[in-house]
Amino acid sequence: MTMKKKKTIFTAVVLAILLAACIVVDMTLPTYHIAVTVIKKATVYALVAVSMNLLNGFTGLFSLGQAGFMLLGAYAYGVLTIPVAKKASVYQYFDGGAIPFSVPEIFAGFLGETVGTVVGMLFCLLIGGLLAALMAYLIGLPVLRLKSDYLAIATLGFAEILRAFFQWNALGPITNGSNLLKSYPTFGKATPYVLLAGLMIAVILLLINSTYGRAFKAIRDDEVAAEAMGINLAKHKRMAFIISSFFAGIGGGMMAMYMGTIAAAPFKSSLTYEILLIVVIGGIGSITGSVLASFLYIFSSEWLLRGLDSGTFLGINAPDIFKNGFRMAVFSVIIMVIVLFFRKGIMGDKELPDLIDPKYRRKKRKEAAGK
Amino acid sequence: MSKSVLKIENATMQFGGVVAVDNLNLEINEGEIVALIGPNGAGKTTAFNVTTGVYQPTNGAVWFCGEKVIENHPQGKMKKLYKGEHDGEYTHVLAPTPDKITKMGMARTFQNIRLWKSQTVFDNVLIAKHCRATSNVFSATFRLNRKEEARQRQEVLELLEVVGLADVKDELATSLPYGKQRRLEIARALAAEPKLLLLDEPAAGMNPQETDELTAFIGEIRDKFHLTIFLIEHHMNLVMNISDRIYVLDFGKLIAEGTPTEIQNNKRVIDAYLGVAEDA
Amino acid sequence: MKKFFALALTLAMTLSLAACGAKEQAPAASAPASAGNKVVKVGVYEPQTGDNGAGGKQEILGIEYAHYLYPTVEIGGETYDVKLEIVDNRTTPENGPSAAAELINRDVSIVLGSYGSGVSMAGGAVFSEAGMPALGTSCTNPQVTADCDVYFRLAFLDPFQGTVLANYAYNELGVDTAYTLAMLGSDYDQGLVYYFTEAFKALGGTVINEDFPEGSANFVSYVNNAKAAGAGVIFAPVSINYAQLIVEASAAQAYEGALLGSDTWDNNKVIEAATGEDIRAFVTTFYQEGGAPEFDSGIKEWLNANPDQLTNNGGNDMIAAVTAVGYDAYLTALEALKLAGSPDRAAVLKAMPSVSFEGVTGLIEFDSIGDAKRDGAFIKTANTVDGVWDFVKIQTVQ
Amino acid sequence: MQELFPYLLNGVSVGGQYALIAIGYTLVYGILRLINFAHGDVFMVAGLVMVYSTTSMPIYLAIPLVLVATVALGFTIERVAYKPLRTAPRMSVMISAIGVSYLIQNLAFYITGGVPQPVSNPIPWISDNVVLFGASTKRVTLITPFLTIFLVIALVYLINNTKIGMAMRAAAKDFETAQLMGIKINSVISMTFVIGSFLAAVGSMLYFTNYPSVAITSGGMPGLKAFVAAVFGGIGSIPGAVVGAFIIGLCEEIIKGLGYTTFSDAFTFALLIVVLCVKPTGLFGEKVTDKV
Repeated sequence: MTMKKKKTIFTAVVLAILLAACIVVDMTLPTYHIAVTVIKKATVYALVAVSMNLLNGFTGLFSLGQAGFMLLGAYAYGVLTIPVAKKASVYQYFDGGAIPFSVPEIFAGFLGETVGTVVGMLFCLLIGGLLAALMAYLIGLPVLRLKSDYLAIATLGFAEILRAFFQWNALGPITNGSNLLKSYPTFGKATPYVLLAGLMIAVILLLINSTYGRAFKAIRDDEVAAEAMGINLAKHKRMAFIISSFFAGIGGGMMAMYMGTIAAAPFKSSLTYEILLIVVIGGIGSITGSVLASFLYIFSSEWLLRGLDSGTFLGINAPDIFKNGFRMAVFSVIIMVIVLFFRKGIMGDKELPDLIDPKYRRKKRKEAAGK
Repeated sequence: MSKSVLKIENATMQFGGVVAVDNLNLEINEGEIVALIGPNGAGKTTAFNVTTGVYQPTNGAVWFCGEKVIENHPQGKMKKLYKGEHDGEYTHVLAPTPDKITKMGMARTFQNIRLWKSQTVFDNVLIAKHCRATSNVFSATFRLNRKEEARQRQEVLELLEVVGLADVKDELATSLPYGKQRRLEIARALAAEPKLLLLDEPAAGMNPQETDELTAFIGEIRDKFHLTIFLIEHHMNLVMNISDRIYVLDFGKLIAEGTPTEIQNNKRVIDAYLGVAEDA
Repeated sequence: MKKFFALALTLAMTLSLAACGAKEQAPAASAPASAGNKVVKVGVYEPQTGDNGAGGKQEILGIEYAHYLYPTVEIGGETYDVKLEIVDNRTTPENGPSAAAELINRDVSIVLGSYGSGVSMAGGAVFSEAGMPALGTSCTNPQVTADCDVYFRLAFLDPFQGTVLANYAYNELGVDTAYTLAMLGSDYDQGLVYYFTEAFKALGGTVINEDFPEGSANFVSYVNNAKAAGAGVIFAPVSINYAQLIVEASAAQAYEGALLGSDTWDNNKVIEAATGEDIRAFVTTFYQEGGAPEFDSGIKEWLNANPDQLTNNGGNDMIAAVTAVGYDAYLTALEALKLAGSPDRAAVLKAMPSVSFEGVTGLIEFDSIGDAKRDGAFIKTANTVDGVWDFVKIQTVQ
Repeated sequence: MQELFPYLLNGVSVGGQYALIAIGYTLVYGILRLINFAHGDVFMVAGLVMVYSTTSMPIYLAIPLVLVATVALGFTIERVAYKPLRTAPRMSVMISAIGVSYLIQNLAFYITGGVPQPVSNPIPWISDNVVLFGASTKRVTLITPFLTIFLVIALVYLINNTKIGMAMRAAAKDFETAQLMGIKINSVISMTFVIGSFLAAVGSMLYFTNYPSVAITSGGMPGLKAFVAAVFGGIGSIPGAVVGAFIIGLCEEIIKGLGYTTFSDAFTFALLIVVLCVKPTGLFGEKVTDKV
């Protein structure tokens, strides 16, 4: 019991320190500072990576549709929150669009300007999540019967179809066709992102440790045994798919907030691959790993390693080698090294509290000795 | 004592042109331990799979506790290919998935151990309790089901105590020795709270001492949990010691049925096991 | 933890290997560091990679050439060395915000760019938060400046360009059916097509609009569709890569009508694809070689002096209009810095509207929205024999 | 008919190009049960090699170089990224495939500077224009289907009549048993990658002669579509992949011709999902059942 208590305290302390650091960053740095940008982007990626991990890591369903669900969330958020006054300019080719209201403004009408807008924004995020969940339900009916790699390719295909629909000019009055959605309200500071994503991740964590989460893991470990032990495969797979998509949808909405503009183009399969590789780096089956890997990945790619692309890195000036694309080349080499030689990723299947657990340390030493 | 728990009625399982189980009829009554034996490839595991819903029989029905739970008749291509008997007697299709069968009160183990490898002993058993949980995904996620969860955990602890795995409850299931893994699989099946327990070669790979222990164990749990047990086994010691009745399968067909003594003296059974010389 | 170290080690090794391979290069020759001077930084927000990478690089060349000619600026009586901070926005809007934030992080006084509208809009939001003045180069979508107080622009706008092309097609080429082709998801393409269609229909013509998905390579059926529709002109305001492929496909299918392109087409890769083929192509653009002979000869000499620069320009010393725009952008920025009297970005932002400057692409003055006042566009046609763009006329719209 | 003809001509040609890529997918999947996500990128690299080699050496050296380089790349990918994971779960191998695809694209990005590379010296003769029944097209369009069929026949002959072909069939039927029977499984797998890459290289040269610009993402779409073709025809079946590829090529061009250009890519994926749900074994595929 004391171990459990220790773990709880350890986790609480770490999380509190992180949150405090984030608040300090917000108070001392302007919103356009690269540190704030990195935190915002990394938090969004963390949420999506965790949602993908729920499906791929904990339920063993290899789905590559994450970008599609993010797209839905992002569009739902953008379409519903653009201020009425800005509609004419955003939907310049579509006569101001087909949706004559803005949800945050409606909420602002009876909750007051600040509170109402924030509530409206959160509400629209939720709608985005629900829309993604609904779509997951519909897609899941036929697709979830497929086996591993077929499922992957079918979900990938679905995301591509969705993208074509959102760029279709006939839907322009809602989606603005190929043109950007913009001018919608966003959170400038990093703390709201951290709190929001943290909350969502906490919910996913609770789910994973509940009886349903255990059933998901049973399906991952052995489908046949799980079914024989009374776990309804179709129902539980669908449930995992819908829940994962819901959070991917919310992640998409937050991504829209972070980017400030929405287009369908960024939500390509390459985005899904990027998230998948983050999950792999962090460790398939570890929430902490996914979060950690998101921050590492975004921090290095957006900030730390930028020098690799622009001539100078660590004081070495070599424009012939440190030119465009070197950063990503180095990155993909690292990823391949992880995929091939460190298959468990940073965290394996451990979580934050396990780091102080002597049991895991012992095991590790044993493993090392075994080698 | 005479209440029927499981009744397999005219079940035929045909894969393409191969008849794996041919017109199988058997009945198991409450509290019995019944064994299904036969040479390798006789169709024993297939019969299990038909009973538990893994395969849908080509023709025939399965009754559980007086209710018809599985029924099928040849359809599509099978109509022409069907080689079994009782064609046309069954007209309905009733094909529940294995999880539904388990919820009705049948739980099984596997010939080749299928534990959840990344889970601890405790969690392996706890997961099997999932099918008895009444909470929905929301109440479970937000811990509104605390009472149920606590009760289930308590039950699992007690169960592990009974099967003698309490001391290793936090070990990974795969780190257990072979015999204990077998035991854990039985414990997991018990956690699903079955009326009928199906054991697929529970003693496979065990030495005589372990087999004896298992024999005693099976008897124990039958009494303790008021179970009916249906098992497949090759260890004749175990079968003869604990079975109330035995069914013998060869080439998919039932060739004998009776008490252990009757079976031991049945000529067809001996022939099936030892082979018959063509010109004898 | 051990894995962590292993990872770090791998990273370090990769880097050090790379470093060993690299020859230590002398700092770029174009920055004569007169040690005592203060430094003012000018940010360059351009795509160097992705679909617009080629165009972005040409624009950067213009900026670099201008910087080579004018490496210092007089601000408030003091001489400052100008330092260019170039960041790649990778063509796509999702990479815009972080590239923009990176520029602000490097504390530049003004930002130049970008080639492409979508990414400019994405960056605009960040610049606006930081109060960073931005000078759009060849982004032509009206929304870049419309909703953004800090964005100014040198290029003409899509409504103007679309109308110019529609007029040219209808009146000068005598075509009454037009076929438009735009990439799905590119608001530059779609915007131009929209304005072209409006104008062409207003003139009494018919227009067939079609889109192609990103990453398409096979344009044969699109050209066949245009042929089947009896279109006398294919209007495809697409990025350079697709322009090449459309030129190729039209040639292969022996399309007899004219190809109509926007400012993106004014590129030597496109003319290369057209050379030796039996096609007709017309483009609108900002600048025509020969418009400022001194600039022409100077930049050609500069380009030829360095093989890398030549490669970035597409392999020869032909001057793209965007290069001229880049050149003007840099000089406009210096003008704004002088006017502001301080490298402080707020001061520069305040000075921007009052800039008046005669550049190689014409007089540069901003209207109330922040767009340069432009009333004419250059129309050029592809000379498929010599492989150059020939000047046709300057088209204006009332 | 006169109006339809150019679309059909183009569709058959596109189908031929897809077929050459699809065979690579289907062969590898048949043996390793792995979707080789990197195959499309191998195809793209072949295009890049062609761009660089044709500008720096005579054509009779450039073409063999493209073939050799592509085959070497396919072989290396298998040895480095898939072989070490032979006993790993399927998801790991697939992730490795995605990782390789990511790596190739990023390396290509680094080398090309992220800018699409035009094919400025296309292979002569086949890139010339010809007129057939009033429809103008490049000669390569006409050659592609015939070359494809010829190569497929050669491949089928190889698989049915040679020792290595027999080994490949055995490995596809039952990986483990084939291994037990003394078949050198690693050389069989390498061989499938070599054949797949060789055909992809040929397909690549035809494709990029027709559409002369190579971007780092150029392999993505043709790769995915070829994969869909392989699934459509029944994955593991060579004739299936070829028939599937021709059907998809034709459908795609006809859909463009009908004016649904927005959905020309989406259609392929919709077809994929429908096929997977209705008949996952495709046109010619065999049913595989899992054993409990």
